[in-house]
Amino acid sequence: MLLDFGVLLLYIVIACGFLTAALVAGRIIRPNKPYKDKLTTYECGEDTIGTSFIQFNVRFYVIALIFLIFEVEIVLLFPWAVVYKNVGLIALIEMGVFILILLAGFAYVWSQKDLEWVKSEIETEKEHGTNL
Amino acid sequence: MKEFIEHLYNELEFLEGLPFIIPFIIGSFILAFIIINFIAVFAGVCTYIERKVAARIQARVGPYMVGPHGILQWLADALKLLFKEDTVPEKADKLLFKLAPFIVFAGSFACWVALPLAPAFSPARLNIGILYIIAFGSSVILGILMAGWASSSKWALFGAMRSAAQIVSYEVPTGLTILAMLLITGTLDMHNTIAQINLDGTISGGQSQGLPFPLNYFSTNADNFSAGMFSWYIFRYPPFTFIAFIIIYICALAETNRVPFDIPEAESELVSGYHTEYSGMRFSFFFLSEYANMFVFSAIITTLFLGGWLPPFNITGSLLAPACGIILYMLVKGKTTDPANRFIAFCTGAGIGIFLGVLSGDKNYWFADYLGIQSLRFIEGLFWFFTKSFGLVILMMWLRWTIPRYRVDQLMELCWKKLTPLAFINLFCIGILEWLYK
Amino acid sequence: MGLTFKEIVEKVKTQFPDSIVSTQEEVIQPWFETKPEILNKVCRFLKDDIELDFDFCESISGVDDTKNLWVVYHLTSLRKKHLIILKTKTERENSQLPTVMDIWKTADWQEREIYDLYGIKFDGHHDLRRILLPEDWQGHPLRKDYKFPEDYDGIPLR
Amino acid sequence: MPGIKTQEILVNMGPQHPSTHGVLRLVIKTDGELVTEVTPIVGYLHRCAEKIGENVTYDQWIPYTDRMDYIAAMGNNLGISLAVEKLLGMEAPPRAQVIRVLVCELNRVASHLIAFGTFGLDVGAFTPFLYAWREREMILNLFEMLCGARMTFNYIRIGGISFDIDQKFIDKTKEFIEWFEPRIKEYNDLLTYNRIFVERTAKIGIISPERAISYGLTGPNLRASGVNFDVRKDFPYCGYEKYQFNIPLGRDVPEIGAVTGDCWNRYYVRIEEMIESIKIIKQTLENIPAGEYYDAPKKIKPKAGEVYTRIENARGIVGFYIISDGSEKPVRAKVRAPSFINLSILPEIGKNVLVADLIAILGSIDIVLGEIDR
Repeated sequence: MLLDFGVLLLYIVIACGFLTAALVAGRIIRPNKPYKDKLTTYECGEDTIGTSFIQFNVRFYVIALIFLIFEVEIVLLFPWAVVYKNVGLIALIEMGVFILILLAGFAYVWSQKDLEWVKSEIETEKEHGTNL
Repeated sequence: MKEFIEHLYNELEFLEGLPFIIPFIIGSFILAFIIINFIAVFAGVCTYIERKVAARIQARVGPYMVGPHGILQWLADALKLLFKEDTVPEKADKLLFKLAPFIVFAGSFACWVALPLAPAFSPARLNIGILYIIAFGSSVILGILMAGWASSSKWALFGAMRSAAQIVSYEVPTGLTILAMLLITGTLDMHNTIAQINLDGTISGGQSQGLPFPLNYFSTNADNFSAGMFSWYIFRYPPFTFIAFIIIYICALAETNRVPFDIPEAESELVSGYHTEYSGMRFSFFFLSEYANMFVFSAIITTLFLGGWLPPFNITGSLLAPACGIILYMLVKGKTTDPANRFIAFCTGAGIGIFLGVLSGDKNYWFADYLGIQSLRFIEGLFWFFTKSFGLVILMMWLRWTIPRYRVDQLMELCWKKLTPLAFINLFCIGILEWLYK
Repeated sequence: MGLTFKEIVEKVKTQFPDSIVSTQEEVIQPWFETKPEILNKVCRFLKDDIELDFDFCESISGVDDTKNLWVVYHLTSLRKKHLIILKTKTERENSQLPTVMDIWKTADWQEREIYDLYGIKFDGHHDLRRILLPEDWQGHPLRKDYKFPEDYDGIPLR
Repeated sequence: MPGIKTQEILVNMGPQHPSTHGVLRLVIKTDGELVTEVTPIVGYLHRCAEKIGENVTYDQWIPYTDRMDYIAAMGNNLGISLAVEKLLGMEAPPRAQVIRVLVCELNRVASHLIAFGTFGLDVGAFTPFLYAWREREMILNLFEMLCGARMTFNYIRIGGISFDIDQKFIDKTKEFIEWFEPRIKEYNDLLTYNRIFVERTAKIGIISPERAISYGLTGPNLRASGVNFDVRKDFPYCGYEKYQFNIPLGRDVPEIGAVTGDCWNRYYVRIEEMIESIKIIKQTLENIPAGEYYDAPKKIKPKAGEVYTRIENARGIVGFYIISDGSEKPVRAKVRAPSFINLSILPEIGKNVLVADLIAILGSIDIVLGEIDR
């Protein structure tokens, strides 16, 4: 089994090697004539306004947190799933409780509207009056 | 893979005296080399096929100039990319910018290690196979986020943020669905997942009851029955396994950034998303890994749901299918001129044929067994595995050229408010069923 | 069909007795001229009056007749299906007119265009910038006395 | 997450952007995905066509009008021709009138096809775009047959049209109609009622009728807001009063959740207008009067005076305001460009929407930069 993981390492090394080889081969044959305009970042043909290294919207952080909780949960469940057949009812009940606790958390997050993504403002009021 | 080299090691005399590790490393190295080139070619061919599929759908010809029917177009593209200047924006974080393609590509390439490509053959047989693939598949997010941030372009940043949020979110229903399937398979070893399916549809090792209701009738009655496609996990607990299949396929689309979930690289909004600033070879690695990822996800689905390398029906079935198809085709031929109707007739006939074939109870499951050539099994398995996985890839392409794109909030809503609860319910139901039928 | 030109002018006259400078009826499309000071009020009246109901400002055009600068408003009523042409005049130097942006939103860009090409300043316009030409362009090209520049930002134009 | 402020960034969307439909630049201020402010910057294609108009004769200006709305150029040709004809106090011969209607409606179909296709492209559906292109290609082939040009026609002239049509053209047009009519259903199946498409466009970018009128919107954009105003019906020209056709209006569609004046309605009004245009084309093909097709004075020298004419082009009302001083050249040649005025509503409805919605809204307004910048 350890050997098999060795193979995995080998694969990663080979993938990086393949990329390096392609880039080196490219470096030999491709042109390289950089100048100032070419090295600007793309912003639809206009000069960039400000920097793009900014504090991005916090919403993404919340999603990351929720994900983390769920992913850890799922990883914990993997061994359970494998032995599930041998353990039977006890496993089902145990995990049922475990998942329910997490689902309660999920419901809480949902009710706190942290799962809501930003949306366009929609004008719900419909103006009437013109009968054209 | 290991078994194969062991076999060689024992057979070949001139290797005697060498420690086993040396031929093993050399063998693995050669295989890795073959696979990496295969992926490169595969991704290239995929782009060609994608363009041809798109062209077919859009009533045009597609690439036509390089080689017959433009079949060498992908090679020309690759060469062109090799000759392209590689620009790194001045403001970019150069180290991260250059490192990102490596992580993305290595991540998707490393997933291939654990794929069970054929009976008794996968590059490395890992006992935690599926967990490993999920873990390494996720490393793509890291690369994308790096690429987007390092580019210092606002469009790339948008793309990267969207992509990270999207992939991360869809990991949850994917994980839950895989979990539900694990309850049935009872093993993380992807190789074992398929190998433990018996001819009659039961699972060895476990105490599974075998086939679902109408089919188990035959399996108990006939000794020589072979279940064909009904032994696949997708038919284990309908409809829950069907739902699981649909959930995971949707997630696969989202995780590989395909339409309708291609919002990280939404051309009409973000120009090109996280790889806006990349050019030449570096760009092509993102491209390459996208196609490699598509295949990896299709392969996971194939393994978990569609019986991996197993043939879909036994010998009689495979002969019955075209026979019935042709009979129905001939019947309809005189009555309609519309080729679409004829095609539908043929397909219906084939479908009936397949069903009859499955029920016919022929024990000859493998074509190789039928002929009595055991080594053919390897090639046949390889063929079926790639046919199924590639079918799913083609379906992804078909979807891409048919439907519009979701918006980012709808995408998140679909994931968190629809798929995740559904996946939970599904997990419960499968768990209960598995306990009941054990 | 809605009101005729005469009826419209009559209504405006009764509301604002001294607003109309002149009327032209013996042309293909009759029009009347109003004083710039009172333009905003006249327009407001044209829009708000139930019978006139000019809710749609179809087009605002600048005109240079070499003596004066004119602004021409082509107004239409979508409900009553009648139209009117309203003109107003300002001198070439220091040309200024009140904006009608608060009456018809469409005046926003159309007035900016006129400012850009004729140099007429609209009082009360919220964002009077050049719209079609670059910000640093010299002169207003649709004026009859406009001299075409030799170059722009060092780029020869001839 | 109310209360937590994050950094807002200014982003240039355009001029080199796939979905600004040309060289339009939108400076958007975004907070995450939300666009809080959008400022359109136009003028990249500006060549002061109105100044050119003052320096060339009436006839010579017609090709320049082609370059404004180059997607529906027939309408522009017709507008200037009608204006000068009115100044001259003449009318084109009946045969020319009918052919004018025919080509204008064909051009409207071609233009709406582009609107349909590019809107699909904006929301991520690539295939309808190429379908639209396929059908448009047939119309362009017809035009090429007619006058040799495919986009900038210079076909409708002062006093008539430049080339007569023949039986072959009529047959080909009928062939096209036969091909085209079933395609509408195909578009509806593929895009109009697609769940994702509807979710992307319904209830997005709603323009109320009052606002639409106040901003001077015209054409399908105005009608999608439920305002029944079409120059062809209300102030007919070229004998439009003789043809039977309806004015499609935007409406609430509760089954799919679309409301009057949203992106979906702006899109769907165009689809319906194509059907109506086909109706008109069929009627014109039925009876094309015999006789002259071109009848203009040798020298076009209208009396001093001024005239404002308008026609209903694919994107709305194209108005030509021509002032003549009795010479060969106009003193003032002003164009009321519908795209220019339609676009002016974008800062208003593009506020507080997602980037993806902004693209959808912009696509639904259907602008042509050639006309905006003139």
